[in-house]
Amino acid sequence: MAATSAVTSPAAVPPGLTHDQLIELYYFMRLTRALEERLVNLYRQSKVVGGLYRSLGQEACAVGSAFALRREDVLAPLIRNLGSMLVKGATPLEVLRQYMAKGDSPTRGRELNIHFGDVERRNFIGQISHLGDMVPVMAGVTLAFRLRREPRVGLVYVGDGATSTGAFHEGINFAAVQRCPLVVVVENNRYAYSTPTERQCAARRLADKAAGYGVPGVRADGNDVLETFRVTREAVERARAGGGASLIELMTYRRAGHAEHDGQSYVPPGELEQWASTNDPIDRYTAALTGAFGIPAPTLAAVDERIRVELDRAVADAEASPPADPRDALRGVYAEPAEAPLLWFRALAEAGAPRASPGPRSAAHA
Amino acid sequence: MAATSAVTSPAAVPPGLTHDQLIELYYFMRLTRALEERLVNLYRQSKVVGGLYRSLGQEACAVGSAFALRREDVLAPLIRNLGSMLVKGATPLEVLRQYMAKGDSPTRGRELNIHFGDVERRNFIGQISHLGDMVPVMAGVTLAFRLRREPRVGLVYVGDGATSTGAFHEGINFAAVQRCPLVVVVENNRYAYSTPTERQCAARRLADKAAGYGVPGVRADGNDVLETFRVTREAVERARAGGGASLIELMTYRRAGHAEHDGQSYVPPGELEQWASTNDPIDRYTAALTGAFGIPAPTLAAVDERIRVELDRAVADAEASPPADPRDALRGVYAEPAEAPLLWFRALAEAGAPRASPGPRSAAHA
Amino acid sequence: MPEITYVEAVREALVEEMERDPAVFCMGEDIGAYGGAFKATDGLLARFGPGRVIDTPVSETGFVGAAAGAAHMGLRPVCEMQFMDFVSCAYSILTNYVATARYRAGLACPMVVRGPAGGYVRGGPFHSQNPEAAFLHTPGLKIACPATPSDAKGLLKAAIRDEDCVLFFEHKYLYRRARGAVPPGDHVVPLGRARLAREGRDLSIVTYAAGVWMALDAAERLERENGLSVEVLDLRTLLPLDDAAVVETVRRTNRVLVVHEDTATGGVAGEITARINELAFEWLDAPVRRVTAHDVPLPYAPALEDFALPQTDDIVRAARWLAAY
Amino acid sequence: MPEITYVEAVREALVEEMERDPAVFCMGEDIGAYGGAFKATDGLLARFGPGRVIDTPVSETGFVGAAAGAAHMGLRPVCEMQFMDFVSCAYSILTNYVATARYRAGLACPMVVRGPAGGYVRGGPFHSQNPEAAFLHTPGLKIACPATPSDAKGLLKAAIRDEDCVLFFEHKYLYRRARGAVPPGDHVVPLGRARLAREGRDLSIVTYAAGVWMALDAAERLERENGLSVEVLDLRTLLPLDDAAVVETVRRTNRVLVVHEDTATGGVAGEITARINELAFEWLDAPVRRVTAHDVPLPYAPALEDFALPQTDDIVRAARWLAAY
Ligand SMILES: Cc1ncc(C[n+]2csc(CCOP(=O)(O)OP(=O)(O)O)c2C)c(N)n1
Ligand SMILES: Cc1ncc(C[n+]2csc(CCOP(=O)(O)OP(=O)(O)O)c2C)c(N)n1
Ligand SMILES: [Mg+2]
Ligand SMILES: [Mg+2]
Repeated sequence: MAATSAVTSPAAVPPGLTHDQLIELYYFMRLTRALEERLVNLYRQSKVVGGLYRSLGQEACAVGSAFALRREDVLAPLIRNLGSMLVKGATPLEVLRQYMAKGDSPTRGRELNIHFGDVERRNFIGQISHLGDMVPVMAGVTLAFRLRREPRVGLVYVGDGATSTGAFHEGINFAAVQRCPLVVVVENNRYAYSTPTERQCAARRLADKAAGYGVPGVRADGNDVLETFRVTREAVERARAGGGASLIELMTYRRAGHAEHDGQSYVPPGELEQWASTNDPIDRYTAALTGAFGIPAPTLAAVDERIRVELDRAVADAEASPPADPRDALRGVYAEPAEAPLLWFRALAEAGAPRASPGPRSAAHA
Repeated sequence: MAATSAVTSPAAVPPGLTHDQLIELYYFMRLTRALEERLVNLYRQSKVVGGLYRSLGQEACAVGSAFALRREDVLAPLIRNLGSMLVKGATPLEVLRQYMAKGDSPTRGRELNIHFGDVERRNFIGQISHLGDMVPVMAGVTLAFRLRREPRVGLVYVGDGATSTGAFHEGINFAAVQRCPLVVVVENNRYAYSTPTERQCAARRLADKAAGYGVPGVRADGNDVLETFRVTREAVERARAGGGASLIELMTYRRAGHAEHDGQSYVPPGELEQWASTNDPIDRYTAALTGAFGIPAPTLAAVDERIRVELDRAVADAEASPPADPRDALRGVYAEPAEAPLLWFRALAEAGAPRASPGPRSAAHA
Repeated sequence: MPEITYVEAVREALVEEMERDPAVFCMGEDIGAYGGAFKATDGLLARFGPGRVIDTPVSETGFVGAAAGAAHMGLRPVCEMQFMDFVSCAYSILTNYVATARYRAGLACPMVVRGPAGGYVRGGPFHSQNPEAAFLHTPGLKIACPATPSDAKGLLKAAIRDEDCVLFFEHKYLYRRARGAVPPGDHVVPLGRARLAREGRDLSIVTYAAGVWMALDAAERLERENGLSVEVLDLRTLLPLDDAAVVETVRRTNRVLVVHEDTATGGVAGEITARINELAFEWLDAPVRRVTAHDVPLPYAPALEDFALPQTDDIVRAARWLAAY
Repeated sequence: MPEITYVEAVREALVEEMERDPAVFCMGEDIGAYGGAFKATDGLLARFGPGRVIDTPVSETGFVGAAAGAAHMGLRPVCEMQFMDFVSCAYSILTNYVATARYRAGLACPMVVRGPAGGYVRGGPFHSQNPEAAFLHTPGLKIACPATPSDAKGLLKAAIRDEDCVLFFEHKYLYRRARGAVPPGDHVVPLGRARLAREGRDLSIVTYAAGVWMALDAAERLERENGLSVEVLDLRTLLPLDDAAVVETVRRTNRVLVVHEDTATGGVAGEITARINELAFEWLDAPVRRVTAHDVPLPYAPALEDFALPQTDDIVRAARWLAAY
């Protein structure tokens, strides 16, 4: 599959974006990429517990769309949407602690990678692995906004793969018929794990699903951060004005495999290289900023440097973070009782903790 | 909601329908209605065990579409599709025995109403209550046809309500992307139980869902048996020729409530009467037959009489059928073991059967 | 105290909780103008309007998921399954998203999923199910199964006020057949506490929902015909289980029959048996035995359904056996 | 006999059955060119072509339902769940449509749903589940949980040949860690028969899947450190359960520990305890006790996961307690 046409004319700057905001968009995309690069290093040092999922080449989708939200709007990210969480105020330190399973991570080590949220203050919500489920959940979040007449909007991401789930279907249909202020962003990065989009769905465009739910549907260039921002803001403000749900298909490309372990042998030769060289969202935006927008290169270099310093500190802090407290495993299943009972056989032990090498060790000598 | 425009020009007779086939279409629609009327009588006499579900006013949808299938094609009916099962060779006696929970009913009393099938000889398949599930099942039935290169087609019905299920979505998407020879007929009878279609789905037309799956989608007048036949045959033959799945929305109207107990108080005044008086599928077809097609009224009256005789016999036979054998309840959960174990407390009894008045009787004196 | 039916008790609980707390609202198929398949929500639309009584599409995952989202935002949704048989369609989002929300993400998810369960009504395999055991295995959920109008009302009120998700199994056989007094005022029955439905010395029947009525019938017959004194413990909630009440009855009678309408294998009785083994083995004079449905999908024809399901006679027979052990 | 890994055993079973019977085919997410998330289907696409190794959309209900339809038409589908955690997404169609097909409609539905289950791999709450208990309660399904490469191969072949639907839980911790000899030729292990993994006199551990290895480790330590002779019964299939083998071990040792990795409440151990009560109560010298995971969603951080899950040490401790009872 060929890359889409490369450079968008920067003439199409959305009105109302200040100089500082243009720089902020750059900052968040760069921060996303740089943070993931740090994670790759940590992963190679076996300091990441579990898999590492990247959004390399897709940073504009997450950052551009989340940038269209207000502080009070609620975001539901998926695994490729680290950038959107950073826009919403998630910190690199939180992300690093999550990936390293630290006891002071946002989920206290219960959940992995970027499966975390903060609905109290920063208005983003922790995803689960089961694809599609966040769509009905966000239909309900935004139903609450409509019922209470709050001028707030929700935004939920799904991948091309996740559009095949029944949960996606039931959720977007519910939002549509209930006129919930919800924007559903379908991030079409051409693959679901190893499965190309054309084996996921026979539709010409995933945006064509919108008509079946009676909501507006558009397709946009997800590697153009400003176009992404523009189409998302349109949908967000329509939702805020009472215009109900809509669907946006963002065209992009997953350059780094499903997760770090994925060798991507199923990708046709040359495809990755073509996208990297001709359609990198940060390259494209950098060119627009330093070109049409006349931002001097040193301004951007200063941003890069700021990110480097920020991440140095975050990595050091995360590495110094304590591991989880074992006994915490029992806390917080319910509001009441606050702690699950310690089972009898563990209570028999002097100390609660198991021995050094857990798991069914002998399996190796079957 | 207003009735759609009433009479279709009979000029649009599909090619290849013989005089006898025109009469057959009449026969099956009349048989459907007359059989359901018998069931209403039996229901009022408390001889039907459980609920009674009618297709009054929708007979053309089921009969016209099923008539487009060949004998070897497989049909998956829902509760409003009695007519399609009759076309496929289900007998009134079978239907009556089912509704009366007889031991010699097609499911030996395990399942109710028209939840039965015959995949071995007559190629229709027994539905379950959970809406939407038959779509993935039929995707698999037709996948088998494609994999084995058999020139067979499948047809599955869903209601307007069932299009909201995740199972519908996953099933039709699977069929579309796998190019299964499957025709999905959405029977839009304006209600799902008490819920009108516009509160089920915000789409302008349910046929608009087709584009989201990349399959052809049409809307047709489901109260015109010949138009229904024509559009279905087109989709069926496209599927048979390797053209993959498609979706047909048939516009009709559920005149008899969700089930016999449903008082339809939620229906706007006049709506039922308008459909009954101006858009009855049998009236319309009768007018076309005796008008443009020049079939003499006595020919049709003879069909009616034949049905009367047939149903008299079927009702008598069904009433004479034996009840189910209690012990049969344990048979056939698995191929192996062939019978579920009799539980110990029942084995303690002299006779296996429970006493006369089962259930938690005393509840009434709580 | 005035007598009301079980379904009226459900409706009263809904009305009172919606009056009390504007965050409470209802969602489900045909619950508005139609008032629900069993009329449990009859009159609610007229009283509270379409913003608090929402007819949904046929999308159990859709509206259960939406309930979770609304709950995160501070609302208290009550979802109706038209039949509890369809809660299977929301199985994944309930067990994966809802049940884990607090634990994995500190997300509050106060919501109720309620609806008619149970057989003895010729509903066939898809309108008679008792799916409670499928959820017993999911930490993060609570499960209530009331047997009486009083408990239907009191437990539903507790469920709506609970900070976590409660699956609320109403028994459709009992909806109009069970009639009884309900304490006036704000009658709340706490989750997790069993009810001693009948005191006895010789043998205990541990049960819930429709099983309670059969157990009481059986107890009466056993008393009359065999002079046996049978205790009946109505569990009322399955998650959390009232271990203390179970242990107490075992200690008193030393013989236990666990009765439920659901099939035997993998049913709730297994868990109860295990707990009795763990907590009161030394008090057992006989094995814990189960009276349950046979391990088949529930068939529709009366003769078949009656054969497959446990009956009062079965309990009587089993109890005699156990008493003589 | 050559030694192979557990995942190789799975692959061998698939290859041999696909060679043997042209009706057998595979469906699942990323099972084709990619060979599956754990490479269980590696090489199958090249060998059998895209008509028999089908990459599906992310639609567990869609392709499990499609498997049922294809099975009705005489094919023998084998569905892969990328992780068994996602079988919840097919819960309704499996328990309602597939499980009842034969009973309610005489429809044959020979199919297998297989995939990686289990923890000890830092997979977090959605890539570590043991969802077998959720299906134990459904007449019409069969459930297999092999512990060894030999059983993984032999049981999978039996499952594919079975006339009904078999849920096949492979343990991902064991995929590459368990290595062992597999009998040559057409090695089929019948469903429903347990395996005595170790003989003993003092105490029995009844378990399955990863629990078998921990039980064997514990048995060895108990022998060495306490001179206890511990029997280990590997159930291998949970539906049907091998009652005879369970009763036999109870009669031999009179003390039983049931061990599984899944959470306690509502887990499989409850059913096993109930059966032992029913079938061998008089042979018990001590209560049947359970060693299982704690009742929490499985957390991700190593310290938390290790705390929540049962460990070999736990079995040792519990066994000592039970032996001294
Ligand atoms: C219901 C469900 N089934 C299967 C999986 C396993 N899985 C994890 S990611 C993935 C592919 C997702 O593809 P897509 O939605 O396109 O998102 P992307 O990874 O491309 O961002 C799959 C199949 C899952 N998480 N949930
Ligand atoms: C998954 C599921 N949820 C709920 C129901 C209960 N139910 C039975 S019929 C029905 C309405 C169906 O409407 P529609 O699909 O339009 O079919 P119609 O009755 O109009 O033919 C509902 C909600 C069900 N059978 N399955
Ligand atoms: Mg993708
Ligand atoms: Mg309808």
